[in-house]
Amino acid sequence: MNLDFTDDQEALRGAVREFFDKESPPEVVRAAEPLGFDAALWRKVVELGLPAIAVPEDRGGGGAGFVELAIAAEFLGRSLAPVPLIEAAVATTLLTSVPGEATPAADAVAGELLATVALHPVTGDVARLVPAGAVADLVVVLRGEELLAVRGPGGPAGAAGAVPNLGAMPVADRRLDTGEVTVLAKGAQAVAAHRRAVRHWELLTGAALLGIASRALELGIDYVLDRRAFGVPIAGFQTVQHRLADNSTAIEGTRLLAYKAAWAHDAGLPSAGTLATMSLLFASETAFKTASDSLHFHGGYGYTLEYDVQLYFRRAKAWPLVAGDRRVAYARLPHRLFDATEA
Amino acid sequence: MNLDFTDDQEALRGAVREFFDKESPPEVVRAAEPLGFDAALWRKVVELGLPAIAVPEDRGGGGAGFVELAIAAEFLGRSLAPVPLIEAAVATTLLTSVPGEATPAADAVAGELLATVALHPVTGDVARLVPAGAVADLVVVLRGEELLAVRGPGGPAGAAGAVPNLGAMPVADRRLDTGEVTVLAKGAQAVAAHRRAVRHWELLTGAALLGIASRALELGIDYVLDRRAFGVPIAGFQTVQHRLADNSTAIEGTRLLAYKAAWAHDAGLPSAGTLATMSLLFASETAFKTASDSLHFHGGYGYTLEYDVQLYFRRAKAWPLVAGDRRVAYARLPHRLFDATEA
Amino acid sequence: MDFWESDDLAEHREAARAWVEANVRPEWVDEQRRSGCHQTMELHALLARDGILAAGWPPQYGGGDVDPGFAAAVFDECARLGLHFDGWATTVMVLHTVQHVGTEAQKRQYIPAALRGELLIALGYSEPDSGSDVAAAKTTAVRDGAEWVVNGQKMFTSTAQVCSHVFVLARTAPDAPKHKGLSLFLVPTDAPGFEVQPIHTLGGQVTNATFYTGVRVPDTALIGEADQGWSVMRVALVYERGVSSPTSVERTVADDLAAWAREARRPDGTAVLDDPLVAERIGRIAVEEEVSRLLGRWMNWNAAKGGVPGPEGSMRKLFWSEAGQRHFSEALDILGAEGLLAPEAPGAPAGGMFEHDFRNAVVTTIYGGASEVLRDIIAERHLGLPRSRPSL
Amino acid sequence: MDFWESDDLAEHREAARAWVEANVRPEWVDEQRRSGCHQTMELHALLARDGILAAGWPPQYGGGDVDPGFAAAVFDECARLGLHFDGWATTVMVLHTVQHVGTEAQKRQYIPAALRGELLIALGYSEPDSGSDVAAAKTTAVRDGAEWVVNGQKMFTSTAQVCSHVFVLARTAPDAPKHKGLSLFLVPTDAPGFEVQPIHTLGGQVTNATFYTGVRVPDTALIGEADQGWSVMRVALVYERGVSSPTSVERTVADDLAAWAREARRPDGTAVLDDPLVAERIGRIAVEEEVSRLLGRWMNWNAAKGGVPGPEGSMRKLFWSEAGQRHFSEALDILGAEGLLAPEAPGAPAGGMFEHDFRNAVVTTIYGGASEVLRDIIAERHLGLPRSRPSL
Repeated sequence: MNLDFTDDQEALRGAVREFFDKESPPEVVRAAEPLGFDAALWRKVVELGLPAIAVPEDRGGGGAGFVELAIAAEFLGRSLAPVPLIEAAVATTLLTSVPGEATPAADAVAGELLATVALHPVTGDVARLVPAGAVADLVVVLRGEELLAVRGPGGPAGAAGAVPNLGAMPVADRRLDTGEVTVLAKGAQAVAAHRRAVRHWELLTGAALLGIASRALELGIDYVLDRRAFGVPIAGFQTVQHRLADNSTAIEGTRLLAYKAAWAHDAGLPSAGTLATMSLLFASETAFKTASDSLHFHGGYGYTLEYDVQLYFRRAKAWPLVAGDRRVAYARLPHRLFDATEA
Repeated sequence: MNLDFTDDQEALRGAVREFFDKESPPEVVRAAEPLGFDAALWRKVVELGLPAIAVPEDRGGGGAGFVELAIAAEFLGRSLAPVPLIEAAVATTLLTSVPGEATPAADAVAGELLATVALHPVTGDVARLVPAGAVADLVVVLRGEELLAVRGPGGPAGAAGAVPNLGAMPVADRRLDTGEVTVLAKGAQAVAAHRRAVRHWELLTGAALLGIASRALELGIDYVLDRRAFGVPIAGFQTVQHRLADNSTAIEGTRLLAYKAAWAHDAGLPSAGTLATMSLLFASETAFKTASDSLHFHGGYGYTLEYDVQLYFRRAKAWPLVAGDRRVAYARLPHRLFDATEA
Repeated sequence: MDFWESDDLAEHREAARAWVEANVRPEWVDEQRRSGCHQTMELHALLARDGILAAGWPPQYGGGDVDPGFAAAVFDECARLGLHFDGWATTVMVLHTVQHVGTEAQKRQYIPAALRGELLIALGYSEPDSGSDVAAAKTTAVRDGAEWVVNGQKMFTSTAQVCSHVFVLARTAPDAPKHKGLSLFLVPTDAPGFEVQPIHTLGGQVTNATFYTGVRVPDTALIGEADQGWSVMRVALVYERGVSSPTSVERTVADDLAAWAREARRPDGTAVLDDPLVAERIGRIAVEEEVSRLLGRWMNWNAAKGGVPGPEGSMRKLFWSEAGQRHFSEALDILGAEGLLAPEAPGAPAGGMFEHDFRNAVVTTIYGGASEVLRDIIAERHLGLPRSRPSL
Repeated sequence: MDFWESDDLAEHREAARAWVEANVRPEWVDEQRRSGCHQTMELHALLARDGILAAGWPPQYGGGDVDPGFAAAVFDECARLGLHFDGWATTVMVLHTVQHVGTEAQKRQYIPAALRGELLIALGYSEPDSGSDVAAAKTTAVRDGAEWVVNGQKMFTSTAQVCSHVFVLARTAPDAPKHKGLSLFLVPTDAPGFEVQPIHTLGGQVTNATFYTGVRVPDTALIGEADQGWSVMRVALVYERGVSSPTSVERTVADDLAAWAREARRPDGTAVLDDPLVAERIGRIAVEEEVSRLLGRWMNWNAAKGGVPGPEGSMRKLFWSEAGQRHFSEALDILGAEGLLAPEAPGAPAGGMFEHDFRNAVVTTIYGGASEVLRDIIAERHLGLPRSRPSL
């Protein structure tokens, strides 16, 4: 066991953190609302090679792993960066994992094509509420037992009809009948590839929520140290302290679980998929509780759009909920954990 | 609307409270463990006419209603009195509501026969974990579409094989094949009568939990006002105060809901059954949370058997759980509330 | 003991609906949402015209003949449509205060004008540096002959953009202890030196910061005695805890969720409500909403009896707001991705109201007594525990 | 970065099982439950005989050749059977303290004897009037020549009924500030003036009150410097937070519940685990148990690195104990009426262990640092918030 990051990972953490701090301050996040996409920032993220950082070097990627992707996702979450890095990384990994030359994998790796994945299997002609669907060139969709790549209609930047939502996410419905459709895989292989992609999305969204929670806690702490009520700093009230202490504890647990899930993926463990789901679940609870409390401690100011904490509060609730009701995922866990029916 | 008790009800509250305070102090409660039955106290309760207080006068009862029974149940809960008043009242009400001379209703009303009800329908020959089953002369059981009165084997005082349990309740399995069985009702009438009895049990157990919660809160408040830590009374810590304030608020809500359910029963409202279930559910949450917190505020002493708060903690958890997992009841509520499929 | 609910509303429901049908324009709901101002002056004028504002007030102060039950039913019907009356709600609080502590001249000056719809009053308690700790107000009022000169800034002066007055808490004895040097003034919003600046909120409401620069008001603007503002304000607070959500509005999250879940379908075609994981949460919400309602009834019952207000207002506000926040959060969880869709999104469930109400709910545990303040009050005044913080 | 768990246990599992098979008598489990004493001296003697107690300690203090991995695996296998070693756990904490702050003579006096099984040490921190506020201890120790005279009373001196010593926190400088006048002594339980009285608990454990009436101990019983007891004690506290539940034991509530729910049947014949309302809670418990485990690993990892202890011990103890209490409460709910059956009840699910562990769990948020104290520590030391109470 070694819970320290490697020197390379520490260097990446520093670099990614600095990048997002500089390039995605709150003004950039606010300016990108309600769509939740900043094209200029996205170009910079692509130039850094982040979306393909976990793609093997011989496929043109960075040759790193999901621990490195999770690091990028954590700091994306911390700064609420309005770029679909998680979706692009998941889709790029999926495209490069599917055999055959017909795939647009190379374009995705090169950053010339923005791809995403519909999280839920589709029955009709519409993939509903696809994350990054409003800005993606290509959507990977599981329909029946076919894994499809759907291009168009329309390019990035909301042409596909962004749906206004709580989390300022570029989600959109994508039609399968008016786009250009390629079959990537069929049968059990298709289903398994899609499931893997969903697990990757869970893993990275869990890491992003870790970043959201960490920053929301800091905003809360900064505010209560600064503001006074009844003659003392708000930070001096025991009920405030104890909620912050609980949230801080949960955040450390979230961190351990997020990176354990990423490590398990890179180590090829059979438990990796289940750990990804568990990480997303716990990170969701932690991020929402932390952001809610920090917002509440802001008093009336927490309710104003002026303070940044509301940006975190809305996303803490919204980002994971795109994948659906948590309780359903909890209810599936015992079978996955103890019967090993599905990782 | 009139949320005050009538003068008669206030007089009853005073009398019942005084009775249980005097006759069921903690020493009596402790002495009756683990069976949870004090035969001498039971005789006094019967002499007061409490089990039949809601039976019509022309059937030999007290002619009052379920508000009065709920008052008795509240103070029974407050003192943790080791007597099966709730079960006996429910069974007596059921026996007197079933037509025909074959029923042992008169004996139950006169207090010469201790009756109870098996809360869950029975499929085989055993009614499992019947409340008061270890001390009752007669158990009313729903098997299929038959409502049965099962006498014996054995008399009161544990002969039927009390099962040691968390709440010091005289629960026991009762066999149908070795007892004397009478059919009280059949078909829809039987099912409806049993369901009504279960609702009555829920209503009165909710009231008993109100008493448990109220007293557990007092024990917690008394302790934190008395004990000091870090140079101040424990009562001065904000986190302690706030949990007590939340519990106190929930107790007032529990009180309103318990008596609304009892009033709705007496007023013959169709919502009475649903309100009884709702009252039990909310009272269960409140009593357990209140007793847990009060126990926790006792520090290490809360863990010792010496302090009374553990008596309340155990019963707050155990008494309602005899009826089964709360979540199942919550999940049935929407249909009962909004589709009016069953009150 | 009985829990029969007043039949007043039922009795007047039909007439109220007719009044609403004849007078209320549905686009006002959208307008309130668009503007973020939870007070529609056009509607207010009609309510005044037909004596609905004046219902139940004593005739000597402008009260009229309209049945208070009918008036309540009209407000209730409007609220069902989604209309808010936040400016009127605060006005009523202040009018009650004037009635309790004002001079006869003040009662005759302010109450009839308000009931005629000519006067609308926002609350000016909070300041940039004092939220829950209202008594820390720094705004000053200095006597100058027969006038007072007000200087300072107020925060969260909701509906001030359409109000004629702000009820301003100001420090009049700067050297007195914190709670002993405060006074309350009715400051006209057309007075020179008064300014208003919008503050946009998470729930879409637009509240305000209001600025007071050498604003001069006559002595008659002082409500209650000078330096007695803290006790004057607490008269109004009793009403505020009741107003924070109209108890007459019986629309509930459990109802709305059940209605949605009965129609919505899982991919396998079954109704969402048949999923025990959904039904269980709706059931739990229904129980807690019933408790909220009962605590509200208890508060109203005690208020109607007219005795000393007990803990019921604080308890009800605490339980209602904390439970409501949980319920809206759970509602979004139940709805899943669809729950995130804003009212502007086509096809959002219940027109996006769950998403909107979720955002709006965060402020309910702050305004009208933050949950922490309410718990302190319950602990100290109801449970007799020692004071746990410097001052209340 | 890697999360591989140590293979030590797996490597030694087989040998450990063989040892347990050859030496452990299953009736000891019942005996611990019956007597309420969570320390079996017969087993302790065997562990000493085979060098298992001495594993990993330096040879100069009596350490032996037995592989620490094998020793850990033996404790783990015993714990799986349901055996507790509370007396040895506190002894190890004190031995570490002696190793850190004791004189060379003390190390040679106490450590080898303890590793031979001849010495077992209970903790004497809490008093009737001081629980979480340990530093408020009133027990005194007064120097008298080369001896100290101890007078006072301790509460919750668990396993003292079988221990050879109590590690007593006593006030040696009555006029010094609260935290500056304390010292720690190893008081033999066979000293004249020592008495022990059983205290029965909700979890079935029998802990003790211990009384000290003019108990005389030599100067060598003083561990660490006089009046420095507070910092000496905090050395031990670091270990206590780790010991409070052995991280090596991987038996979980989620596993046990799932195992039960897979076999148990609803009246309609379906497995209880197929009920989403049950599976959802077990899933949630599994996630929180994984977090508890990871916080434990993090604590051990930091301890192994040997740096300054951070918040990880407090965080792990806080999360583990609070989550565990919730889990046992939910376990009973899931089991319904059956969950209430005590270990003595025939046919109780899992032999009544859920009911027993539910009762036992209430103390976990008190001992070894009450949750409130841990939150204070995390808030102050980790988050840098101001002290919210008089003193720590």
